[in-house]
Amino acid sequence: MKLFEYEAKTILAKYGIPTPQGGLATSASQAKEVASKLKPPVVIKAQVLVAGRGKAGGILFASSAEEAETAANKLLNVQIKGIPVKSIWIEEKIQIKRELYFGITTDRFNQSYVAIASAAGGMEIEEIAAKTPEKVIKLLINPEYGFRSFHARQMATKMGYAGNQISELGKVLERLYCIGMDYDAELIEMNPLVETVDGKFAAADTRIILDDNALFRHQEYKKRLLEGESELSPQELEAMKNDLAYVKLDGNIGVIGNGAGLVMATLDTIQYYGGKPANFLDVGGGAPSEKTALALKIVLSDPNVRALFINILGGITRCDEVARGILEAKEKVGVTKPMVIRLVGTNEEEGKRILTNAGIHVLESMEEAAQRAVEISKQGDK
Amino acid sequence: MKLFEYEAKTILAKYGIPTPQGGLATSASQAKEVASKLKPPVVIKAQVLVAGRGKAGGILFASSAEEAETAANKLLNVQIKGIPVKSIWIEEKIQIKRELYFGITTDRFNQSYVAIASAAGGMEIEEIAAKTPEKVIKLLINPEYGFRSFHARQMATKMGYAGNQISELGKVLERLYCIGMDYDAELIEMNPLVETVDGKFAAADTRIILDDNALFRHQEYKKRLLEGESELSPQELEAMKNDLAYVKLDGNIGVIGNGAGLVMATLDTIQYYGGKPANFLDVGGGAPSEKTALALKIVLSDPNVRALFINILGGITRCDEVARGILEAKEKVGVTKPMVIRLVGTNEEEGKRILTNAGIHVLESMEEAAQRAVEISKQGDK
Amino acid sequence: MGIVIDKNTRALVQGITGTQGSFHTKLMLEYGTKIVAGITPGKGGTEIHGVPIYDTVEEAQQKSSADASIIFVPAAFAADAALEALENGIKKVVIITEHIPIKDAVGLMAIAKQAKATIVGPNTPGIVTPGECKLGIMPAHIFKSGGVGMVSRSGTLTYEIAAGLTRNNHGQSTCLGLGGDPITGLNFIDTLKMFASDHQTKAVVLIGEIGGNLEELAAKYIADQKYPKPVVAFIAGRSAPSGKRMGHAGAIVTGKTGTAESKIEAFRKAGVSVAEKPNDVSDLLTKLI
Amino acid sequence: MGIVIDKNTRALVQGITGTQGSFHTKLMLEYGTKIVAGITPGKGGTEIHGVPIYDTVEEAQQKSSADASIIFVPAAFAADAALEALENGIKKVVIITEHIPIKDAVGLMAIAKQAKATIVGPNTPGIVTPGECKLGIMPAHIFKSGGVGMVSRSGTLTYEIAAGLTRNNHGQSTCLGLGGDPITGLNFIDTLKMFASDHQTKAVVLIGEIGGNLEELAAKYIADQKYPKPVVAFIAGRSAPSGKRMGHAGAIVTGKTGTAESKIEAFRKAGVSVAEKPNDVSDLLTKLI
Repeated sequence: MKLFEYEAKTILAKYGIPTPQGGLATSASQAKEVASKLKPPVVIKAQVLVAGRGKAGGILFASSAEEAETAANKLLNVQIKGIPVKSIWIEEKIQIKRELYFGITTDRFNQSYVAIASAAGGMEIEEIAAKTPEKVIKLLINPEYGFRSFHARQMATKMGYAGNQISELGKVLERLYCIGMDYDAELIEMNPLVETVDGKFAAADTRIILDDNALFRHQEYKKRLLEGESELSPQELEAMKNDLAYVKLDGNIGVIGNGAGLVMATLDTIQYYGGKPANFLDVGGGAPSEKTALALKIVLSDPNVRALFINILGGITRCDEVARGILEAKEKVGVTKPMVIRLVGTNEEEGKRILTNAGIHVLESMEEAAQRAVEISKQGDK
Repeated sequence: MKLFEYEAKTILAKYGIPTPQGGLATSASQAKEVASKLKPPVVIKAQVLVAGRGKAGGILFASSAEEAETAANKLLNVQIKGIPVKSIWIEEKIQIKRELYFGITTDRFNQSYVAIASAAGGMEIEEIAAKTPEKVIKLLINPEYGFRSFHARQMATKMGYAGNQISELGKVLERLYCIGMDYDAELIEMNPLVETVDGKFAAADTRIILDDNALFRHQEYKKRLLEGESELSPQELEAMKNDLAYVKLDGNIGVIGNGAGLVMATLDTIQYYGGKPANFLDVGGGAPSEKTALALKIVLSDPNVRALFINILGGITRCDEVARGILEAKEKVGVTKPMVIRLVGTNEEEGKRILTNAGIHVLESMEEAAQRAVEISKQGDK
Repeated sequence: MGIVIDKNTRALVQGITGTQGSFHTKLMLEYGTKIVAGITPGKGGTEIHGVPIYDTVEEAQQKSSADASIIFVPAAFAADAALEALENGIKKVVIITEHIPIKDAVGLMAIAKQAKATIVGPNTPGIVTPGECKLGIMPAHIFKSGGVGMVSRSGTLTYEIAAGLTRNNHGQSTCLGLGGDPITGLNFIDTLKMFASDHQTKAVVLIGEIGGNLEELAAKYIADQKYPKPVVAFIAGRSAPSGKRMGHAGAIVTGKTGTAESKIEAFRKAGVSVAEKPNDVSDLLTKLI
Repeated sequence: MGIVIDKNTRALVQGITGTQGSFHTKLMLEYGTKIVAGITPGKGGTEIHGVPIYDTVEEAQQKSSADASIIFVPAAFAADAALEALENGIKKVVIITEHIPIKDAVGLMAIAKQAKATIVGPNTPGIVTPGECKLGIMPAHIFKSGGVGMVSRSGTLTYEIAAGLTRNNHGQSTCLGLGGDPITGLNFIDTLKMFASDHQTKAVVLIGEIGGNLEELAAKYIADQKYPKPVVAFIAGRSAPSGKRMGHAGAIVTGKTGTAESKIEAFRKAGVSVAEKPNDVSDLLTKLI
């Protein structure tokens, strides 16, 4: 779950990490009010959960409260990468001496968290790593005792700081780690983390992605995710609420399968045969019929879908349950799009019988089924 | 630092450990008010930081708000083991089926925390251990991952519980551990932890001793210790505020020394020669002259003191600094009691010179000095 | 033979009375797996499918002395259950549970490393040494004993490929699911090492997917070590967009890292045959052995 | 010779620019201790008493390759400093700092155990192998090289007794302060073991005090193992009341446990000579050797 910049900055401030003075606004007049309390010039930032917001015009500057109002008005009436801007964050523009990077994420191979810092910040860390790999400082975090103040000082030293700045910067890094752990962040970064002209450090921008699997420990954010704005489309949100993994894509073959790997491979196979998947949808293991029906409803709510490809390999999932779900959906949702169904595994015979009785043809080979789905999806093109 | 029962119970309740409904009162009328909101019968408990409060008459019972008022009035006008009762805690009397024990303390040999439980509670754990050692269940806590829910369930099982009670009791034990860690408790126990007649668990009484060395992480309690009521005498409090270790004893030879072991050995030597130490006072390492002066002031504030024995073995502590402190105290505090001074170690010559010049005799042998102090202390007896 | 588990493996089931735990205990018993005890706090003293249930692993171990455990308990408690197994001397732990928080998994793996224990999963279909022992939720009938070691980050995709292998008479030595989470107990390299020294294993099928760089590291390992057995790889997620989690917590392309292309290229460079489609794995294998 | 440290020991001083750190660095250098570097974050690049200062242990280790460290940093940061030393490969850490929270000490000791490192302290005067190396704050002139191993929970009391030994020509092999806290790195048994296998050590003086049961355990160890060298013990705190902390965090009688009587009795039962007064230690020693 991605946090909005204003949410992230509020957390940082709570932990004593300096951030620019600022406030949230949902209207231009409110933006003016917020700006009037700040020392100009100010920065006006669209609160949208997309990467590359700056380049997409989501960040404006103003040298007075009035200008801030105008800028806010502008932002509140545009879409950033297709996302309407519902709120903006107005903050004082800080006098930057140097842009740095610091973040904490997971290291799969070492099964641990890793702290990454760079004396060259302001761009994506991958970009920094590609351009100036020698400037990227990595430190594996021992889970037994975490990222300690001496680790933070080590990194500050390697970022080129000396004297009091070592401890000053160290404190900021250590606190970010604490936030990461306390909030179960799978990624937390300050980018840019800036050294100001007076030699202090502040998080000019920050990104926090919470571990979805740990949201049960962070109910306030879970609530916001389920009830408020988020980076999820309505379909993705409904899928999530029902424990379905759904990702919207830009093709026209709706895909439903069980198991993430199998569904990914299904998309790949569709693409291999020249088709374009409209989505990824994993019904998960052991899905009951209602879940299959709901999955169909979600996939069909995408107007681009021309054909449906259901690919089930029953392990825990029982083919007969899936078959019943399909019929249920056909009845309730009214499936008008052509369906290609591939159904093998546990209770395969019963599943096939149910569908065949209902006049639905079932295939056994995933490749054959994929080819068939691609064919159907292209029929309209001719 | 010992917490009052009401402080401890407030913490337990915050962590979801069931405790009897109750409230604090500092007057009899307030006690009546509190009791009127509770379901009778109620228990009225003197909030004093001494062990064995119950046996000393510090716990009374009442079956109505009026009776509670009377009982409160009684308690607020007595001393429990010499301590005046300033506040009382009134709580509902719970219907007890069984008294249990659970506590967490440190295990020095294993350098870890240890959880101790017993199906026989209600008396001191040492007493339980002495009477029914087979009923004491110990579990060393691995500092790397702490006391987990499965440990708690293990202990609940060994305490004789089965079915849902395992998890119910387990949760209570686990939460107590969390409190212990979060609050840096050197001892935390529920005694008795009770199984109620309806098969639930509640902390009927609880004791928390915070680690004095960790109080910098718990400023609210540090503040209460320094400013409010505590188990410390005024002298002990003043000593603590000034980083002096002082313990009041019941003899008549005031003792000041540097280093806990040396001061203890000094007391022992005094006792060996038939004398009675009035106190333990360790000025610590490297004490400047003001600190020595303050130490003298504290020791002399005890009216029982007939003689002073200052035993300094200078390592970090410089003998000349101690000598100056003694003169300073003599001037400011006005030392009227006879002093026996033993001064050896770093800058010994200079220290001796300072004192000798001021007409104070300095000895070199600790035993000789102790004997001399004992002699002086007995002069009044003849 | 095979790796991690064999016919002598004695296993506990933690969370044996839940829907999944109970269902799969039955299937594992039917497969011939020695399930010696089950754990469900509060249900101690009863039994299920003839397996005695205990409240704690400690009690179970006093009676059963198992050497492996399979965990079905809910995500919030699964890492705790695994620790309970480790603390009671169990050195092989299979965690079926999905959705375990990263922080819990990181903590668990550090302790497992110290205990020199093998963790399979979390979010894994488990592990099966066909004809000997199954500690997992995979359908039994698609496997048969043979010389192909399989290691995968996916469940059903593995079944898809395993079924294809079995159809084409490529039996399996052991099929092991690493798990679909970003933090798992074993990685590809660990498993490749085990297959390298397993006499039954003649070739390895490695099924990867987008996210992380464990496949790239495995490719490098294969090249650097001149891996002694033929390897066929399949990577799922060529069509996955960046920044989106494809079902598995671990299946996500971040910026330009973790793409299928990167992994496929790494394997090709290491001389590993990479299948275009799941069905092609069997054919590639036939060519190699 | 002696235990833990000797003339080859190369030490860091963490917190070298503080009042104590600086003062005792000078004294240790005068004693002949090889202080190869000092650490104070923010003071890197400067030097004190001719010792180069670094911001981090990591940097210091790149230049100095020390094998020991002595810590003078304030209590709130001392456990952290010790971890920094351990993580950078230092296996002998002396923690002078007093008032370290128990929780911090418990966490530190667990990690030290894994790292197979020796922690002396916290709240210790340190350790001295007379004539070879001093890592501590004890006055140098009271020690002389010889055959008596000393181990103690106290500082000045140890000086008192050591001075007495030296006066009576009982030189010391090594004098080690365990520390006055409830949780310390070494205990009496650990140290007795080391003295047992140190050729220089001919007899051991053990100085205990009230609190805990480490003395009782040591007595049991001496009896059970038929400890090969004569031991003289002194226990401080016979006159201490129950429930009061006597200066040291660890010096407290809890209920009936941790009393001087219990410890003295345990030693007597184990055949260890127990001195009545500090001055008697030397005489008892003379009788035994």
